[in-house]
Amino acid sequence: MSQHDHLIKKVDLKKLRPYGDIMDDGVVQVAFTLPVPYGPEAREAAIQLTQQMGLDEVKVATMEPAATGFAFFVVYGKMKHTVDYTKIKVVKVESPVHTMYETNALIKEQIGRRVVILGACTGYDAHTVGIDAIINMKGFAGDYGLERYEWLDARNLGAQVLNEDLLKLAVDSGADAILVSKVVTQHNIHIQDMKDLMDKAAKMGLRDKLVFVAGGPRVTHQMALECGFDAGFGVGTKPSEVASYIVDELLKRKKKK
Amino acid sequence: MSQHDHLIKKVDLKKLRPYGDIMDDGVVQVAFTLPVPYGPEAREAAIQLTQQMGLDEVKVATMEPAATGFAFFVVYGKMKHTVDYTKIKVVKVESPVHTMYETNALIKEQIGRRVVILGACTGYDAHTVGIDAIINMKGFAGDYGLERYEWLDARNLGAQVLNEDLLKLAVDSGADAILVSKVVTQHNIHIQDMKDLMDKAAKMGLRDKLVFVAGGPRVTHQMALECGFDAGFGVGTKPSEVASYIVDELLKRKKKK
Amino acid sequence: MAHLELNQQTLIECRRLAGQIVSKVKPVIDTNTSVSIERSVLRLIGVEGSVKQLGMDYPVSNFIVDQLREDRVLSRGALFWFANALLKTGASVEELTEKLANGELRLSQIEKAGMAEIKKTAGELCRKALAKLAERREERNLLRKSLGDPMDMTFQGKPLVYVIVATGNIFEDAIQGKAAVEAGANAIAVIRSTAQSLLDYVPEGATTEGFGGTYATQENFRIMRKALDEAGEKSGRYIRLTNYSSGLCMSEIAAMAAIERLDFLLNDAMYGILFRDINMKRTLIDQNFSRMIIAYSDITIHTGEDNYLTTADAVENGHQVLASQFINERFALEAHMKEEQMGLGHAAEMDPWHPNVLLLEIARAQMTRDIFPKAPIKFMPPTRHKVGDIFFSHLMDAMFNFTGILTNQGIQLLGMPTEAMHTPLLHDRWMAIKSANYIFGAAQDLGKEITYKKDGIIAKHANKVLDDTLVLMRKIERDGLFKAIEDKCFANVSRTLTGGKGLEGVIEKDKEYVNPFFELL
Amino acid sequence: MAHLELNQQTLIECRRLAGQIVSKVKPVIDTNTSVSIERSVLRLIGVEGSVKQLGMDYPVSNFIVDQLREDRVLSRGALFWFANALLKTGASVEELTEKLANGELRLSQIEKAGMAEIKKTAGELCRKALAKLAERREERNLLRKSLGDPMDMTFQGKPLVYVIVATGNIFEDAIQGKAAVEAGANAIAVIRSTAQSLLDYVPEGATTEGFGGTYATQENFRIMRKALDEAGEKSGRYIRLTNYSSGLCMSEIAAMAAIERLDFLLNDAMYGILFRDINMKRTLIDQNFSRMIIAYSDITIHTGEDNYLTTADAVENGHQVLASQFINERFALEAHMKEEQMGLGHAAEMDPWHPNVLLLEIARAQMTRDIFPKAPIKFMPPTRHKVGDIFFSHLMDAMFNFTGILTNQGIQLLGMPTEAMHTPLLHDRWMAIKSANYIFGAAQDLGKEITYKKDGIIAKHANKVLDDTLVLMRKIERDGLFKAIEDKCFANVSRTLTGGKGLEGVIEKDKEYVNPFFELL
Ligand code: B12
Ligand code: B12
Ligand SMILES: Cc1ncc(COP(=O)(O)O)c(C=O)c1O
Ligand SMILES: Cc1ncc(COP(=O)(O)O)c(C=O)c1O
Repeated sequence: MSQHDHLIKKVDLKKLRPYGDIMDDGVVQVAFTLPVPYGPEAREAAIQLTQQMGLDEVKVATMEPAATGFAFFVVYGKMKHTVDYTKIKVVKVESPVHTMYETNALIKEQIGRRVVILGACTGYDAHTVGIDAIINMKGFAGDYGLERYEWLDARNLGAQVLNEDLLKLAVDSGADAILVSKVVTQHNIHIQDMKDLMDKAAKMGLRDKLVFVAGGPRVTHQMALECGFDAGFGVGTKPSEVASYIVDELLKRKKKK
Repeated sequence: MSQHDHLIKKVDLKKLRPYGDIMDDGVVQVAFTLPVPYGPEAREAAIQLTQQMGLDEVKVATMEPAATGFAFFVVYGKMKHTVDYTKIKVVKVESPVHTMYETNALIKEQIGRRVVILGACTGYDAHTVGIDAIINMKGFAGDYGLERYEWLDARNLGAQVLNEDLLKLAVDSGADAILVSKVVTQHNIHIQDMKDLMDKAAKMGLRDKLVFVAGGPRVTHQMALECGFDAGFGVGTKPSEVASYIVDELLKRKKKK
Repeated sequence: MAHLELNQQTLIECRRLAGQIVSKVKPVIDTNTSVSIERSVLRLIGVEGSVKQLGMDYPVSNFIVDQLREDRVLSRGALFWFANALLKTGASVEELTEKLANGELRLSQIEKAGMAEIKKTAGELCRKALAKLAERREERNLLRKSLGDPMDMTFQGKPLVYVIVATGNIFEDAIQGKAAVEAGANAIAVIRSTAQSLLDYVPEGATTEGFGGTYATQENFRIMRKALDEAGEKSGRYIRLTNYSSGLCMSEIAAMAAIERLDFLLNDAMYGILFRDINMKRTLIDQNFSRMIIAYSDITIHTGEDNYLTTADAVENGHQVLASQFINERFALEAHMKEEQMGLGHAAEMDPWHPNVLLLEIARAQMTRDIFPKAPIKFMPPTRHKVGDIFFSHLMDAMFNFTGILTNQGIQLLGMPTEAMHTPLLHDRWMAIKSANYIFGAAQDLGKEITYKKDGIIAKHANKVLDDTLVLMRKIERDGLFKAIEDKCFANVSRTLTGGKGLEGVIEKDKEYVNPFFELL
Repeated sequence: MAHLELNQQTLIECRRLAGQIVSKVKPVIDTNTSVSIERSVLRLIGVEGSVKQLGMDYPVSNFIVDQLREDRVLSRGALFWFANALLKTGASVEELTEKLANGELRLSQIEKAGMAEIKKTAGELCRKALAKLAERREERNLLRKSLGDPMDMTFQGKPLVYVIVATGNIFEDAIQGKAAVEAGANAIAVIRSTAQSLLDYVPEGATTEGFGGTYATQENFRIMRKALDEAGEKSGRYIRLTNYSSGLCMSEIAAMAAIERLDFLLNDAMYGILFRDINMKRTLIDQNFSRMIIAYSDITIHTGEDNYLTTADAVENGHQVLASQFINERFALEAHMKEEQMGLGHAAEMDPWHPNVLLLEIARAQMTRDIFPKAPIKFMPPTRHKVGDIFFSHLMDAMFNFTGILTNQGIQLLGMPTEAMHTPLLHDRWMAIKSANYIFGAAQDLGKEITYKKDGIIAKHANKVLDDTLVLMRKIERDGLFKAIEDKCFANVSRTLTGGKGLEGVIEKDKEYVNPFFELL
């Protein structure tokens, strides 16, 4: 298509904008409910709000009487804002992902003993499926869980484990790493619980003795760091990623000493 | 529930905000595609753009690899912006809606002759279903079309009628009102066509001799006024609303004279 | 209607095994009571209100039962002591409650009357209590008749449209419940706040803060009941209200629900054990009493087998669900419930990308329908495999709705597009109901139009689940229910007989234990 | 597979009537040619390029045919004059084209050779042209074999996933077409810009602006073909490209498509008449020649009966669609097409709120499948009843996808959630494909699992449509096709024999008319 190159509009990464069906058209879909009755005034309020969001050429795809006194809107518009994609720096877990065999070999050769890992779903959170997926034998998406690793001693404590109990157990079992799963996020309860664990760990002098890893569908690495953890994993995490990270981090710490 | 009144949060119309599941929580759903590869940087770009839209507590519900080089996002956030609902004034078609019998009676008594109406889908627009719904006998949603009105002489010219032809026909037939349907809106072709009609009408000295009514799924009264029409009708319009408006407008003009 | 040809012998055998399994644990149920049962008894006879304790409103019923336990006399039953006190003080129930609450009296300290007298008074109290419950039950029947009952249609028509509210704030719940009714919902559940089930008391008063749900309190029940009655009046149909008779307060919530005319209760013989790590004995004892109240009050229960498919793969583990349904059915019969009251739970929780997944879901749904023909059946939506792509999630719910109408399920809890994100927003629920309205209408009579191939994928899957169930039931019967639970027979979760919360709240009944409800209900 | 029991006698009678209907208008087709046919002929033999006219690039083929018409000699056929000029000037096709374009020569002015010679040269030109077309056809066959052809699965497996792109900009179309292939699409249509069908010439070059679609130009065909070949290579399957052989340039677009190896063409014997107000005669003449090219090139057509259901209610007017399909089938056979090339069109356009609408849609879809067992059948999505609620719209498409897989449709054009708003955004298409992938997988073998009740709602609706069709076909046969169209027999639209655009482009063939393609194709 080279003879046409001048006709093809390329993405401007310095001024990145949403793509609808033409480069840089900025098309965005928005939906929300307003607590006012369905009608032309509600429609106008929806348009004005959408405009305030920085959308141009606002089109109300639909206004629906969701209930007496509530109007639901689907709106399309073209975003004026842009973001400089070239300037975006994201902190991410940087360790390479090893296979189970590689991770086992690394531990065997460079640590020489089984690495002890405790996992739990803390606070009142009873969503164990995520932590089970990481730890239990069966694993997740075809990737074996940590229990399957010969050179890991991974223990799944299940749900509703209190932070203090978890830390006590970690001390007792001489754990190298703690895995915390947080799924319920209402009122940011996950963040509170995560920070509380790290406060308690600090008080017990455990902060740097253990690798602290958090996970859950709304957990990001960034946010885990902000809560004082060493790493965070989100949606779709595979056990091998977690194992790789823990071992790499342990080796890094070992070298530092 | 009166003893609980103090516990119930009422809507603040001066600072109206979207409603998710608690009054004033401001929850908004946004979806768009960014023309960059799926990955943490794209995710961050999406978050930053959403924040620029004035959303707080941004949560990326999903990032999907829509294609190589394209990431699709569904994001939730809480809108900071508000709108003063008490200040919203919308221009709307204000005429009361009469039944077919009432409209017929009004014409019979106060005009005394059949009112001639021409309808067409103009330009290259071939979407006749809308104008058919308004004019043809059968009507729309159980409401009879204008052809059915004894005291209206409504003629449906169909699709792809050129503006000049429409105006010429209007003169020839001594029409009282012109109904224009615009459905295709790409590149705002509907607005161009509508303005062009009114320019031509003005040149022919017809502007005030006829009632000009526009309609279509993206037509609003406001926008029709801006194009120089007398009224505009959108999604779900019923024939009786249009008939009522035309007759009321004709009577108003009659009184003015 | 399309039906599956299922091996009737296997069904009979499964039910026989369920009878055996339940009768083996029946002694535990019969010889024990629990703090929850005793508190329920007090609530039923009219002990209301709260005391201040640790800075919060603590229910008087808890306060009284705690004292009896402290004084190590609870084994005779709260009613023994309460009836005795009434006899000896001549006070009314209200007066006595007042005096107990402010510390003027303490039940175990009051001089004892004769057993016959006590039993007589206790019996009277119970009969009066039941008369009140019967009144609420009849009130429901009247309203069902006067307004029209969407459930009457369930067996010929469409599944009952059922949604949850979970704002944490009962007043918003009321608003959203009403909104849902306008959109077409016929039943509303107020989801409980996370971990309320682990509280050994029921909070008091109207509440406006919760995590992932709203506290179940008697005042909240009232507020919501009133809101839904209003909505029902307006919409011209009887609207059902749901809460949770589950967790450590299983039986008292049944009592409160009966008093406040709730219609549906989540109530399962094993859910608390498996999913809240509540002690086995405690759960089995409580479920029995709660179900007796439920039976009397004509409440429909929803069992929790759907949850198994969130921790155990749904394609592989249909038999866990069915086995549990047979056991739940049996426990319910023991508590005098009618089959018509059994909203046995199951769910469409298979991986959406599994080949022919709709056929497998149809198989499971249809077999559930055919095996429990009189039970309303509660059909739960996809949740486990829901992801943040709300558009895709909405489709999964559409296919779930389709399965529901095709196989004639009774009560359809609608899935939400934002299941993987948050408890439903007002418009999430609105669009979910619109989906059900559309699909239930579009495919209304499809189930009557088709027949399934005899040896097809659907028939094979159903028969496989049934065969697997028989194997599982045999194991459970052989090892006993307690051991079976330890061996992860349900939901792939293991619990032990002495583990879990609330065992300390189980008390062996004295031979002088008094609780006429057991005879009257 | 589930099938419907349809009255075979009625089907035979309908097809007999279709034969009669078509043979009555055949004389019009046989005795006339059109400017479009003549331009196609020139394009096929290699007349390429454009001249500047009125400030734009005007195709040389148009320029030449315009001249011949001006000179009132077109009735002998462009090939007569062109072959003659080649003979007399000794120039190559390219050289002659060049000279005609720059005005050095004018065909009608050139001395005439003998008829036999002219016919011979013309015949050679045509044979060479056809050899080129055959090459492209074989190229397709090779690619289908080497890459794998999703269409081979159509009759056992899933409907072909088919989507549109319509950005107006061919380069964005290419990007989005490739994106769609990655998501799972197997065929891509580039929708044309509004009203291109009313242009009596085909624009030239790569285009980047359009209204509601992208101009169909030969260069655009090439760009898109290349993009999809690349995408096919990457994804390991042959990807089909669609455009529109419809409107005033019906036959030359067929020629261009054959040359650029397009795979699907929208092509209908009556669509232009009904929906673009193109003259009846013109349309019938053009469709015949275009289909001869199509037949030869092994292109699959898509007929436009789906459109009828946008103007005529779909619940009531299934018979209009079926009658038209019979007529389209007959016209196609006359043009030497095989049944396997006939993507007869229909659509799921019923009001989603009509009771049991899914049953009625299944009835129509299944009967279409059963009546045309060898035809791939093009199944179009809901559009007319689509509204701005994109979430609901997405559900309508889900049920449409379900109907498609259940009834084993051949080519499934996916519906878009934003149908009521705009031509599809990249992610609209992505989620539509995800929906089809999901539902086609989830319900893949459902059609094989069930049978329809003999006298059920589905069977009754199908038979009603069939009976109505017979009545309609009888009327059309009695009154003739032209009168039938005037009487709104299709799509509730009325057109007259002499009305509509393009009649001036119809020319009665001279007895010396030369066009060997008519014999060779
Ligand atoms: C299954 C489920 C349940 C089951 C849990 C069974 C069990 N034993 O786990 C049951 C039915 C018991 C349940 C109950 C409740 N649930 Co729930 N539940 C879900 C559901 C449907 C799926 C969660 C799941 O299993 N996902 C699958 C796993 C594999 O994914 P994952 O957890 O994200 O894990 C992956 C990654 O995040 C990561 N990961 C996770 N943890 C960790 C840890 C580490 C260290 C690492 C490295 C990685 C990692 O790796 C995993 C694999 O890739 C979600 C909705 C949804 N679809 O997400 C609601 C959901 C989480 N529940 C919710 C709620 C509100 C509840 C209740 C409070 C409802 C109620 N009031 O009764 C109760 C309370 C339970 C409690 N006390 O916590 C809400 C939470 C809302 C919010 N954002 O706060 C959700 C989102 C549903 C909703 N829309 O309302 N639930
Ligand atoms: C049916 C249809 C067609 C039919 C039209 C048949 C016919 N004779 O009308 C066919 C198949 C031919 C067609 C073709 C095309 N269509 Co079309 N079509 C539609 C469709 C599916 C429905 C429109 C409709 O009939 N709605 C039902 C009527 C009753 O609603 P309505 O028009 O809104 O009318 C109501 C009100 O608006 C109002 N009203 C309307 N007019 C008037 C006038 C007056 C005076 C008053 C008072 C009121 C009034 O009253 C009516 C009753 O309440 C829409 C998608 C959709 N669901 O909206 C696309 C759509 C309008 N089409 C579209 C396109 C792009 C095309 C094509 C250009 C595609 C192509 N490249 O081939 C062609 C070009 C046609 C042309 N030259 O204009 C786009 C337009 C995009 C845009 N916003 O610009 C849409 C939105 C589809 C899409 N998502 O791409 N189309
Ligand atoms: C039987 C049963 N009880 C209770 C619950 C809810 O949990 P909780 O008791 O913790 O509120 C569920 C949830 O699905 C359930 O199925
Ligand atoms: C047969 C046929 N031709 C053409 C079209 C498209 O219209 P146009 O020819 O105006 O591009 C359609 C649209 O659906 C169609 O079905």
